[in-house]
Amino acid sequence: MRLPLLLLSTLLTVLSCNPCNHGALAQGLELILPEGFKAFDTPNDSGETISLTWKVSPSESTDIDYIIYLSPSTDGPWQEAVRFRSDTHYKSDAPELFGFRKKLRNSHFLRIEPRRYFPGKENKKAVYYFKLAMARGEEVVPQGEVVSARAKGNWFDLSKLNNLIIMVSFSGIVLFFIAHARRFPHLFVRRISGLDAVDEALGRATEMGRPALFVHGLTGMGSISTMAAVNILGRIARKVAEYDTILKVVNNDPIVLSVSQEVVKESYLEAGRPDAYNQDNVVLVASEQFPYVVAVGGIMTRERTAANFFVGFFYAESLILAETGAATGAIQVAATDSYTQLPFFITTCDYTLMGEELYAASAYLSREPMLLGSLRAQDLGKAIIILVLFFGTILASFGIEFITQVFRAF
Amino acid sequence: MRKDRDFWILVGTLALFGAVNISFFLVGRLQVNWEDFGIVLAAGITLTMYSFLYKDNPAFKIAENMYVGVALGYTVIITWFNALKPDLYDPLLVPLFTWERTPEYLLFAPMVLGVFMLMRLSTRLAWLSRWPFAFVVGLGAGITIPNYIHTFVLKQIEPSLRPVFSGGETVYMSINTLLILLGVISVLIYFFFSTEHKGPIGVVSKIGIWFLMVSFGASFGYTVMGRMSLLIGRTMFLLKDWLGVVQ
Amino acid sequence: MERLLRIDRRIIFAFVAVAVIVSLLLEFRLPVPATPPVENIFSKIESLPQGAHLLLAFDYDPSSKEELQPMAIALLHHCYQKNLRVIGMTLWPGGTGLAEQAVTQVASQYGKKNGEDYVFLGYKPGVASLIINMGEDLYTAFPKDFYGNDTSTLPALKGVESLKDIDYVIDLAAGATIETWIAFGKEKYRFEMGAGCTAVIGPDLYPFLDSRQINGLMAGLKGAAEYESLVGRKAQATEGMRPQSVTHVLVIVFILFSNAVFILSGGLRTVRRGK
Amino acid sequence: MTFLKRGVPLGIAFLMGVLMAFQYYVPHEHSKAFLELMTRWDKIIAGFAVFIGAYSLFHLHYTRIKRRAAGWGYSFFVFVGAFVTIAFGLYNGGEAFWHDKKEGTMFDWIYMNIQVPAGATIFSILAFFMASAAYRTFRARTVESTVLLVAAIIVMLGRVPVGALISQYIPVAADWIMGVPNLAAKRGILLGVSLGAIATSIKIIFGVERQYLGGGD
Repeated sequence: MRLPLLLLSTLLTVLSCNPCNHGALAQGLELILPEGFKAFDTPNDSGETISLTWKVSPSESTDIDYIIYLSPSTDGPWQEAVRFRSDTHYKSDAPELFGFRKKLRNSHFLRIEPRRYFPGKENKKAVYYFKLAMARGEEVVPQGEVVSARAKGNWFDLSKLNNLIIMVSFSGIVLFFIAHARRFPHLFVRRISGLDAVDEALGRATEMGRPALFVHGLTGMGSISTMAAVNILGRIARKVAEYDTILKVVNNDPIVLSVSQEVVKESYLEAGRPDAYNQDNVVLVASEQFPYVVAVGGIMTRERTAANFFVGFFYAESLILAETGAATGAIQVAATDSYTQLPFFITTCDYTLMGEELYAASAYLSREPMLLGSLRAQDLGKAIIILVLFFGTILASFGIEFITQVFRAF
Repeated sequence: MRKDRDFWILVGTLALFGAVNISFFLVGRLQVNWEDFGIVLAAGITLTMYSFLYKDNPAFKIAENMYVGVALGYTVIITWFNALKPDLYDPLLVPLFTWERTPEYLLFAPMVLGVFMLMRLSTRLAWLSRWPFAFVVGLGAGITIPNYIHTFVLKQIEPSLRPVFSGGETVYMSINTLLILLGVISVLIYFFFSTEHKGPIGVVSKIGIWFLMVSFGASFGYTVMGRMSLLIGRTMFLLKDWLGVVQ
Repeated sequence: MERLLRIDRRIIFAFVAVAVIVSLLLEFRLPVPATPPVENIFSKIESLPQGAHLLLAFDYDPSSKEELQPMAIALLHHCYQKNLRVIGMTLWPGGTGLAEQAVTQVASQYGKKNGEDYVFLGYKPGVASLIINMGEDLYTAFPKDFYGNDTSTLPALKGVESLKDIDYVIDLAAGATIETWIAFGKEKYRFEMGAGCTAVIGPDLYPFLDSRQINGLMAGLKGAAEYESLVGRKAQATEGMRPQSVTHVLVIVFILFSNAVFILSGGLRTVRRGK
Repeated sequence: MTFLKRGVPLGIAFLMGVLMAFQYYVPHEHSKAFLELMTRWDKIIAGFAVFIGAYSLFHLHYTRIKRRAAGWGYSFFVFVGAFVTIAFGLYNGGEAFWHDKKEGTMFDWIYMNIQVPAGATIFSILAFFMASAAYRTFRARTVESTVLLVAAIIVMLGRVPVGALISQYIPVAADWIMGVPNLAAKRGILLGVSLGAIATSIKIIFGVERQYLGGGD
């Protein structure tokens, strides 16, 4: 290994004495050597790599390779770092550094992590020296120039600029709409047809003189789904108090229990029927999944509830709950953001609020600025995504890749 | 009368289960050791769980509650041996008292925050637990924003921002690319709450529902598949490891 | 006619039980051809050189054991056959014992040594934070392996400083961990990633397959069976395809039959009127 | 006091959120070292959360027993299961818990022979309910649920060997459903859900969303 290196370095010294070696025909091999060999710290990184670039040479072909030599000092010892086919590794492979211009195919680009080649000696400030050579099989023709660079850490990753702009502007949008909703609490939210189904179901329960049942999901008070469920529960309880039917509420968590009791009580109060409120109708029936299923199923069959509402985040128990309810002939409305359970609610319930409709319904009912504002901000985000997708695809199909490039993530 | 019948069913099942196992031990299909005793216990628990299918019963409830307890106990112990011990006790607390090597003082901060978190269990100092929660939640929120924008927004719209037809694809592929684009846009419009779903928006959101329904159908099919696989696995355990009727 | 729809559900339960047991007892062969998403994982592992590092995350617990354990075992057989260095870990505390069992039992069949040919790191909490920590420095994330050995001394981890040096990561998931691994691991530290998951979440992962954020996907016992057939080692998952086929047909027959009865007996009209 | 109870946590959340969000754009090694340290701390703190979980479960069952809620007797078995497991875990096969975990102890035996079969079985019960719901409840009531059921049937057939035996087009159709309409809808859902998660994170950082503080002042 030492001998070829020695030979090579002598050869290099000989060649570098020759002022007209650039683009000259080298001995033995008829190769036009590339020009513009440069080394520089790779931008956008933590200081691990150095980038090398050089112009394409006319004599590149599939059987010609490039070799990069690396050394910690100007005069060697040189070490072969990389060897690769001469028609690979272009600047265009790294759009995060050079952009998307067409002429980038005219230059080669290689990113190299010099410290890897000197394990143990990890001097972060070290300057490294590079040399370039062309090779066909065993024959190696050095290009001659020695370039150097030091890898250093960068303070901003320009390739993530689009991400940063999106983050800052979306944050602005969210905060703006929340502030906006504080001033204008009647921000428009489209009619959620599932809420009409709720009224219909309650109406039927009243007609039949049988109770309605509200089933919470299994998550605690910390989850958005449960908070939305509580908002919807408030609305149902008020209607129930107006219609003068009985509402049973079941759940599995002590905090959700006390919040639900509070909400139902308040709704009865608002409807002017505080006397009709009975705390025993809001109960924690079981703490574990299957006992919960059994207890809720028991209530459905025993009390023959006429309307069942499943609201919140459900797991595998959803199927058994909704099936038992359907078997008793109740009208069922589900609202959940657990997408894996939605298919079962859709096929067993009369109406299902899917995913984000749950949040929208909750915002619509509670009129809380935080919910309304963020709903509106997310809508704006969706609208932007829709426009980008639509126009981006059309333009890309006609060969204009501007939008594609702007939204490209690295 | 009914109570009586259930009681005899229980006794009968237990007797049968006992008899099968005793005969297995007698004929030597099962050895008297912890491993084979474990198989009997596991089979017993599996069957107890399935007894729920006949009817909700005390044995099932006991088994489920016990399972919840064991799972919790296992999590606590594993968290100690795998997380708290190697991450905190060994590098910080042990060296602090033995001085065999220098303690990693930087670990004081998470330890203090961790102890603060446990203050949630006290009534007077519960507010201290808000500090570590704020740390965890704030950190989570901070790493979520840019990484989600990158991974779930930019990287997800990238495949759709391709030319629909640039010559390389077949017509079939181009149609699919267009359908995917239509699906994504229409589903996004379905979950758009700032305008009434009327006119062209209404039509597109209707298309969105159809896409959603087909995708829920796919989830439905896969869920049936998954649940059946679980049942098959357990049945295999009973037939193979316990009864030994399948090889 | 409508009485047919109101039969005791226990009769249906019995149908299912009989279908599963009988199809397990009867031996008949069914072909399990591999689909491209599963094949991609197989060929990626095939392409890795000896001694390459493969990280296998067992992010599930006993409730998904019957789907994911066969998958893990089939994968491990392939890895050990190819002499890859397997690094096992889990984000779910309940999965630790199952993961350890899978890693060590399959290893012993190939005479692989713990610490030299494979490592089991065990469980750590933190999920996203843990993944980022591993991406920055594997040894501060896991100072010790599951057995209490100092990870920095383990020969099996030689050449690995962080997730960047892992040649292939496979996450076997029963929850949302694949998304987490993609967002905080794969996209941040640029490694190749494949995934296996329970059937329930399988359809949710197709967007990531399309965006090449995972290069392959095995969903449910079917995915495991396909992998078994690729490795050429038919085991539990392949056996399970017989009852799987039979129960699917049974469920479909149930749906078609009951809907036919429902429509014939005028159920549709009642529903429409009820609306 | 309000400052300590409210101001400090809101400040911590804001500071952590902003630092971690902007850290993403700074590739410098100091920034990376900061990221590593913070995630390492977070991982350790997360380890303490298991005790909170344990406490709330115990508290729940303790309250059930105390109040003699329906079926309170079964709550004892949660304690039995947990204490036996924890006791064997701490005993660690005679080596005590401050040593490394021993393998093949009674603790592992309990896991393998109680937790694994119980956990694996409990969701397999759903297989039966799935079949019974297929028979008794899954109805093509509306056009939408008809589409859902038809897609489900094609996928169910296409994913098992039997499908290919019936018709070679069934697996192809199933693949198409998975790879085109399913993919599109799931991507739409994913985009929406991600925007929601990002918006929630922003609200947490700016102290608009304070659910994590728990109740009280």
